[in-house]
Amino acid sequence: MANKEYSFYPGCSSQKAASGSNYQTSVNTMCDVLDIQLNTIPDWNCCAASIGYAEGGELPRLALSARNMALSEQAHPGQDIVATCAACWLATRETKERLNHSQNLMNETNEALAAAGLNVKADQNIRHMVEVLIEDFGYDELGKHVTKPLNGIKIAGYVGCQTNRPFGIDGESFENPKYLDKLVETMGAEPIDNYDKKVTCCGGALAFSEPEKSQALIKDIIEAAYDGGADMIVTPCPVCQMNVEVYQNDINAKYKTKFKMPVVYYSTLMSVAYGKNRKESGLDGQVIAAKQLDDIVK
Amino acid sequence: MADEKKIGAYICKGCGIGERVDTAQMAQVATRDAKASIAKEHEFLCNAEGVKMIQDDIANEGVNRVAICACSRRAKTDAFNFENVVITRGNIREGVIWVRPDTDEARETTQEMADDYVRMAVTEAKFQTVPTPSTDAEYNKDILVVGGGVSGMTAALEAAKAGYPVTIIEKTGGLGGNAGKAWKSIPSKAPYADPEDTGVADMLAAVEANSNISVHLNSTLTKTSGAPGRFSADITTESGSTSTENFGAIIQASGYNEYDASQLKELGYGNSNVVTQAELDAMAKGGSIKNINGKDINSVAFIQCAGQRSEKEGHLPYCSGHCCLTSIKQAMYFKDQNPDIDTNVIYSDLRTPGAGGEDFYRSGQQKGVTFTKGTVTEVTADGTVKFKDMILNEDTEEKVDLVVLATGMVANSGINIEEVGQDEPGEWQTNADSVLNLSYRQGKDIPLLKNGFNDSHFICFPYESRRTGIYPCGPVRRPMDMQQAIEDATGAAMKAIQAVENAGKGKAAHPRAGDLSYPSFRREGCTQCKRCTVECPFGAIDEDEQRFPVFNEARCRRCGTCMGACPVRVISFENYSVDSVGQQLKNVDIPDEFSEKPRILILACENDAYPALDMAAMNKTEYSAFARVIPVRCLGSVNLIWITDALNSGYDGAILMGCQKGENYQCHFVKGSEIAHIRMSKVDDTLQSLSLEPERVTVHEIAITDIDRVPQIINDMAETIEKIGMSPFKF
Amino acid sequence: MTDIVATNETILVVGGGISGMTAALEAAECGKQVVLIEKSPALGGRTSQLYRYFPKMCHPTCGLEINLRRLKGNKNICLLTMTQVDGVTGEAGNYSVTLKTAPRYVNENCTACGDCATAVSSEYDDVHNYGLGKRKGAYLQSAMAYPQRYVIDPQMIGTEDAGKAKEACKYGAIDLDMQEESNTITVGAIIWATGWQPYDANKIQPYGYDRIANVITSVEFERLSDPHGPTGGKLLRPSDGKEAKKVAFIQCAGSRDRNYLKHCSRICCMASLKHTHYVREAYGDEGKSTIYYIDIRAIDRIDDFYQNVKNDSTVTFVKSKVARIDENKTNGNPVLKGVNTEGYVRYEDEHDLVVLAVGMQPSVPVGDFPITVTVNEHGFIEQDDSNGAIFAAGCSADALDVNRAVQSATAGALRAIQVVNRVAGTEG
Amino acid sequence: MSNMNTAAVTRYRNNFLKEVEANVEEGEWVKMCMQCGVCAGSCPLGNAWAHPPQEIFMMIRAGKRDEVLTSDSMWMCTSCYNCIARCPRELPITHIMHGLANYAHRLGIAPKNQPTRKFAKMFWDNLTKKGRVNELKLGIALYFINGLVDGIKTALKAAPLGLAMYKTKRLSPMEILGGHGIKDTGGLHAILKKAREIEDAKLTKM
Repeated sequence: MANKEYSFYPGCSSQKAASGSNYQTSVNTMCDVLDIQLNTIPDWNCCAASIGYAEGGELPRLALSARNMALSEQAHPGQDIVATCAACWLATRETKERLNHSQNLMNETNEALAAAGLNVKADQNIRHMVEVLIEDFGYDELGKHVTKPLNGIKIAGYVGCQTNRPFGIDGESFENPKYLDKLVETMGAEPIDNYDKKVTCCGGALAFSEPEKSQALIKDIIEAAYDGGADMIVTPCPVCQMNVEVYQNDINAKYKTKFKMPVVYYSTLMSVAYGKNRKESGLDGQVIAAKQLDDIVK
Repeated sequence: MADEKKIGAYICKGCGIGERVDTAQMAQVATRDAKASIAKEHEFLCNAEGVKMIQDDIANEGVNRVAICACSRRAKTDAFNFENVVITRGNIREGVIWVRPDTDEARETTQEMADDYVRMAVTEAKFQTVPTPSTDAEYNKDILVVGGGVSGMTAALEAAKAGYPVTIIEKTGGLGGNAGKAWKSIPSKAPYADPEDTGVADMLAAVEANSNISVHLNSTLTKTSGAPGRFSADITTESGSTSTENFGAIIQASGYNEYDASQLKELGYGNSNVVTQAELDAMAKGGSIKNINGKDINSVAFIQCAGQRSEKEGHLPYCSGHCCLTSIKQAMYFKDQNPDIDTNVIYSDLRTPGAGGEDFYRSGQQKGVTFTKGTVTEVTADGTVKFKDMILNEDTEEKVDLVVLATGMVANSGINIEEVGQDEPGEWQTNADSVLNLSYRQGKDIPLLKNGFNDSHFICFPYESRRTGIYPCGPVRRPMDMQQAIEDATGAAMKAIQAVENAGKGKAAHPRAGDLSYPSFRREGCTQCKRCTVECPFGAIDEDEQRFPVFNEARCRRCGTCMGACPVRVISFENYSVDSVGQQLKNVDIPDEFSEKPRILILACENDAYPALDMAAMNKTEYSAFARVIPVRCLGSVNLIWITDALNSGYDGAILMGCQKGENYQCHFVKGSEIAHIRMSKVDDTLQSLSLEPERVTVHEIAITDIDRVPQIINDMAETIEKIGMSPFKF
Repeated sequence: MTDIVATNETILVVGGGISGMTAALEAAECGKQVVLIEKSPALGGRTSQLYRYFPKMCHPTCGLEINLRRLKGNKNICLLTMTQVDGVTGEAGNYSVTLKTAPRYVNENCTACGDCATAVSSEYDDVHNYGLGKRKGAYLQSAMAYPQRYVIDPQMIGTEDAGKAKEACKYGAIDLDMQEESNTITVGAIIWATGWQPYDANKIQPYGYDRIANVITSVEFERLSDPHGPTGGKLLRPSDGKEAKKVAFIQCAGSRDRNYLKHCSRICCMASLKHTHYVREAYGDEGKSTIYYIDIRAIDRIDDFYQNVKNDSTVTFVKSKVARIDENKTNGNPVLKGVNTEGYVRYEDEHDLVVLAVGMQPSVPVGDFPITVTVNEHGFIEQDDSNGAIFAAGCSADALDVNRAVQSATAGALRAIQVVNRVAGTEG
Repeated sequence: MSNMNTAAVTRYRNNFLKEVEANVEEGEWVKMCMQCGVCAGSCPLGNAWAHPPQEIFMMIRAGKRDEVLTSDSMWMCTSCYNCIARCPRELPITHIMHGLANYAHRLGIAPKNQPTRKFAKMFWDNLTKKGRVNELKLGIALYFINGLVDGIKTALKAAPLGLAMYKTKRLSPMEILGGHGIKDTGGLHAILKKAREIEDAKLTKM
């Protein structure tokens, strides 16, 4: 019997050989240590992210998330849905709130779901993994499992947008959330103080369609991390991770910068601090290697 | 009380006084020089024991004048608070030891300072008596309310509720005023979402039902004379019949008139599809806003600040405060009956203050009222509103079925007495444009503040009107909506009741509330020059048939401006007179010319300059040992004789410290500081005649916060004297 | 024990700010018995922390001096400082009120000579200056403080300095064993005038009050301008004491905003307009003020004050709710980011100092008001018959400027008098 | 639906506002804006907006239907939610922007070559096909977003990135054949079809 158990919504990027697969690896590792059991929603589908709006419109978009919730209610009644991807979490939670808010939408959504013999109540909590860590475990508990404290590593806690707005983590401010920094501290590393790009947008989905614009944003995010003396950036969002990590060459080319800033997931940090190896921690997924972490797992 | 003056001087040694100055010598000065009957030192005068010592002397030794030589008159007032005796204070702590260095060189001059303040305190006590209330005081509980609108009815109902009979006079045929013509009003209660009933009907009913309120319709005031506690009012009906009634106090709720929109041709006023807010409310009340001359109304534009907040000729320079909320209310008139009617409010700053205001604004938006930040230039005959959209930054237009102009309030405050002088006694005539028709020498109505409103000048004292016992309230005082008018009228009723009660006891009104003294004059000395009448800021003084001043003490605010004005010095108060100050400065010891010890007389406004000196002392800011400070009620009470006496008796300089004058004057007696400046400009002649340098006398505008500037001014004068030399007039 | 004479013909006034003092004085000058309580050690309240008033630019302490003189000379008022209401029972015409009085540790023997303050070295945040400066553990709240009697900071009790203070006092005025006192009195009517507090600027996260030294509040700006304030009246910014010549004023900081206070606080626009005068007073043409606003609410006849500021070449108006403030790390200057909505102009403005025109939060105990009264969602007490003889005055009733607060207090006094007159059976 | 483009509007009258309220996601909030501009200042791509949100709301009130619907401003939304977090009037601005873009798209009057518009369609088709996103196909499709020649250029430029992702096992060529997907695609498509029907039925003609 696991310590804690949740209905799990992995999301597209976490799939095998997808952009966030290393995230999933480290999450699994982290959950083993904390004895968290994740019950994957059977046959879950994509949430359409925020970019789904243009073609999808309102109801079809809601229906996508509603389907996942319905499936979760069937398979894991009474369990909170936990997502690791900001977009997945946001889309699903937004859907829940919208449905709870308007009986009309609720009816229309169920009318649509009925086409596949499904029905949604939307009465469960939709939570992000970091919420679970902070609220159900707490920093002290998370700290207990640290075997290899990440001493001397300076880390910029990059929260990004969708993990932070419009819902965010309870008790944290939109402009200056502190939880990543606290988590970094808990793992024995050193958060850089007043990292004022910590909630700046990375361009999100526009990274593909408006590369110049989003890369301009990413540049500032990385620059500010360097200014703060950071060795690496940590983030709770696969979109942020991908955007901030993989375009550094393009940015260097365009802005004549020399960026080589590793961007890791909180779950990777934790796995490393929990004494897990390179692979388990998802470090092999780094396009830009996080040297200090590699040294620790060696 | 005993006429035989028995002065007790009590010298405190506490707070370091004992260590810094020779109190034994001060006690000696008190008896030997100043002729106090008793002089006692005490280690700690303000404690129970010290106070008891004084009490006992009053009880057993027949001491009836107490000179406390200790701390400032502003300190320890609870301790030094004795009944039925004159109390004066010699400021040895804040006035001497706290502003002087504790050095051997300084010791002598510091002692001289202390000795002088003892002389002054005892002398002041000698020339004061305990005030006894005027015998003219009358008690009349009846209150007159001028105007039967919401303000007037509220004032009447609230006063009556407190047990005071009220008479309302209303010039029209019915109560209700402007608000009575409105369909609904801005909400006064949470959730502030919808227009609410004006409540005027209920008010009317309540007034009629109240046995304590009598109403005169179609009536005006044709003559008002007397004073608080004994006002006499001629109430004349349209038909011309006049009745004279007596009142204790008056509330002026004469309200406002609608701005004359015919001056707004460019905004299309005159066209059938253009109305003012007031007109729209009247239409709504008549139930006729669905269509105008047969044409259905599907779109309405509200133009804010129409003829307001503008320097243009004929426009009102101010904001009427309620119009933004009123337009929202009126837009709801349409939206609530048919959401498909488009209503657009074109504004420059949307002003919906307070808790209710913002809620009502949101409610308006919720109902589909749209808001456009824009400047309207023209409304054409076909209802096209041409304006600049300030957000989209372009000139544009909207064609609507109806245009509503948010025009302003114009105070109905009667005549401007600055322009319309008063008729000579005997030739007095009713002025049809006047609201009060006061028989006062200073004019028939209350002085105006700005833009025709009767507001008080003071932020902390909105009811500090310039005619005692007469309180303006509602939109005659300042543009305001109904809710504010109700609050204001209730406050005015409070003040009227207070005026009644205090007048009955012969007590002064604010700001010297409770003061029983009042001006009296030596008839035989009076030259009937009328200067007192002219300069009295509160219109308290009339003239009798032989042209002698009549003081109407119930109208008097006890500032002493009349006393300062009197060239023959015949006006005085029991507790404040030409002597009570003049003798103090004369009793200061003036060392001879060669002693290099000049004397500087400082007459300081007791409300601002004197506290500033005290607070400078609390900071231990030093100033010249040659200064001798005398607090005065108001610079307006400063009589030139004090300055000439000072110069004649060898003072080397004199400084007058009053409040800021001019448009934003801070003098609570209105013109005191102003008048003093004018009077002092004449002092130069005196100085020349004595062949003294003009720099020896200066006048300053001091704020209570000038804790650093005040000592500086004193030291500057000391320097000046050092430069130009000592006065030759020392004997 | 303080002996308080009070009957059901007595009026209790809660709060000794300008509204409470006004209500108490107007009633007392009408011959009524009044008990006036104030939770701090001295009267004056919020206005005593202001440098100047709009629109006259006169000084609040001037009016305070008048009110204090009225009070000193009036035997109908019983004043209790450091006192709060602990409980109320009963109904109109007959309330029983429990008052709690915190120990001042200084008795009526105090002459305000200041020896105790000289004797102690321990310092604590100066609440009167919003913590911008320090004050001794034995202190006078301000130079205008009435009662003019020192206070021992409870934080100092039990320390060596407390003993030093006691020794230093020649007049046996310091009593370190003073305890909290509780009194229950009967009154006929209650005027609630507990005023307001500045909205907690830390909550307005985009403006970084908690992160950027040179972002301060409008009430703090008043203290900086006041000769009695922490800088002796000089406009020096917190981070480095540099002269703050280029100052930004941000309107609706915490007002008209569902994230903070939904209501409009009414005074903030006028306050900021007034503050541009402070900047001009300090630096003349070298001073530069910029006001970022949504609507300038200079209501009724004081609109001309706005017009005059508009004509001041050193003042700029930007119609914009500032989106975010960042700090220029090199010079500590706050950088304001946003859009001027009049014609869509994007800006990134650097200033020496930013002043947040913080909203007015009523100091009405929400939820746990000692007895049932109608409080609206904004926290103001609404006039309602069900409130019995409990009447709100000043900013307990609505967001008001000083002038309106005093009108409200005067009206409140009459409403209370109506009740006690009824009790006395004197109504005609 | 394109016949809806003929809707006539009068300046500062509410017919376009009403159209937006009826047909645009969260459109009923537009009227609540008080023109403070905090949204405009909060947008990370702010300077890319010809008309920031608050201005768009004013344009809607002013009845500037074509300017609004053909604008590419809304397409600049990165969904960062800054505007929502800061709006003093609680407007769900992000969603309104999405809603306006979607509405313009459905009416077929959104800017033709708006890259985000194209990408969004691609993304949707990609995810709805099998119920989950196929990053590789999406990527490839993306390269050819502006036609073959551009596509090859972009693809080559992006090659190293692809390679890096491949090396770190965060991208797999296998995806090209089948790849991830859900089992019940049939059910999903049925749901989406139904949802679309309901939504279209709701469209009010002005």
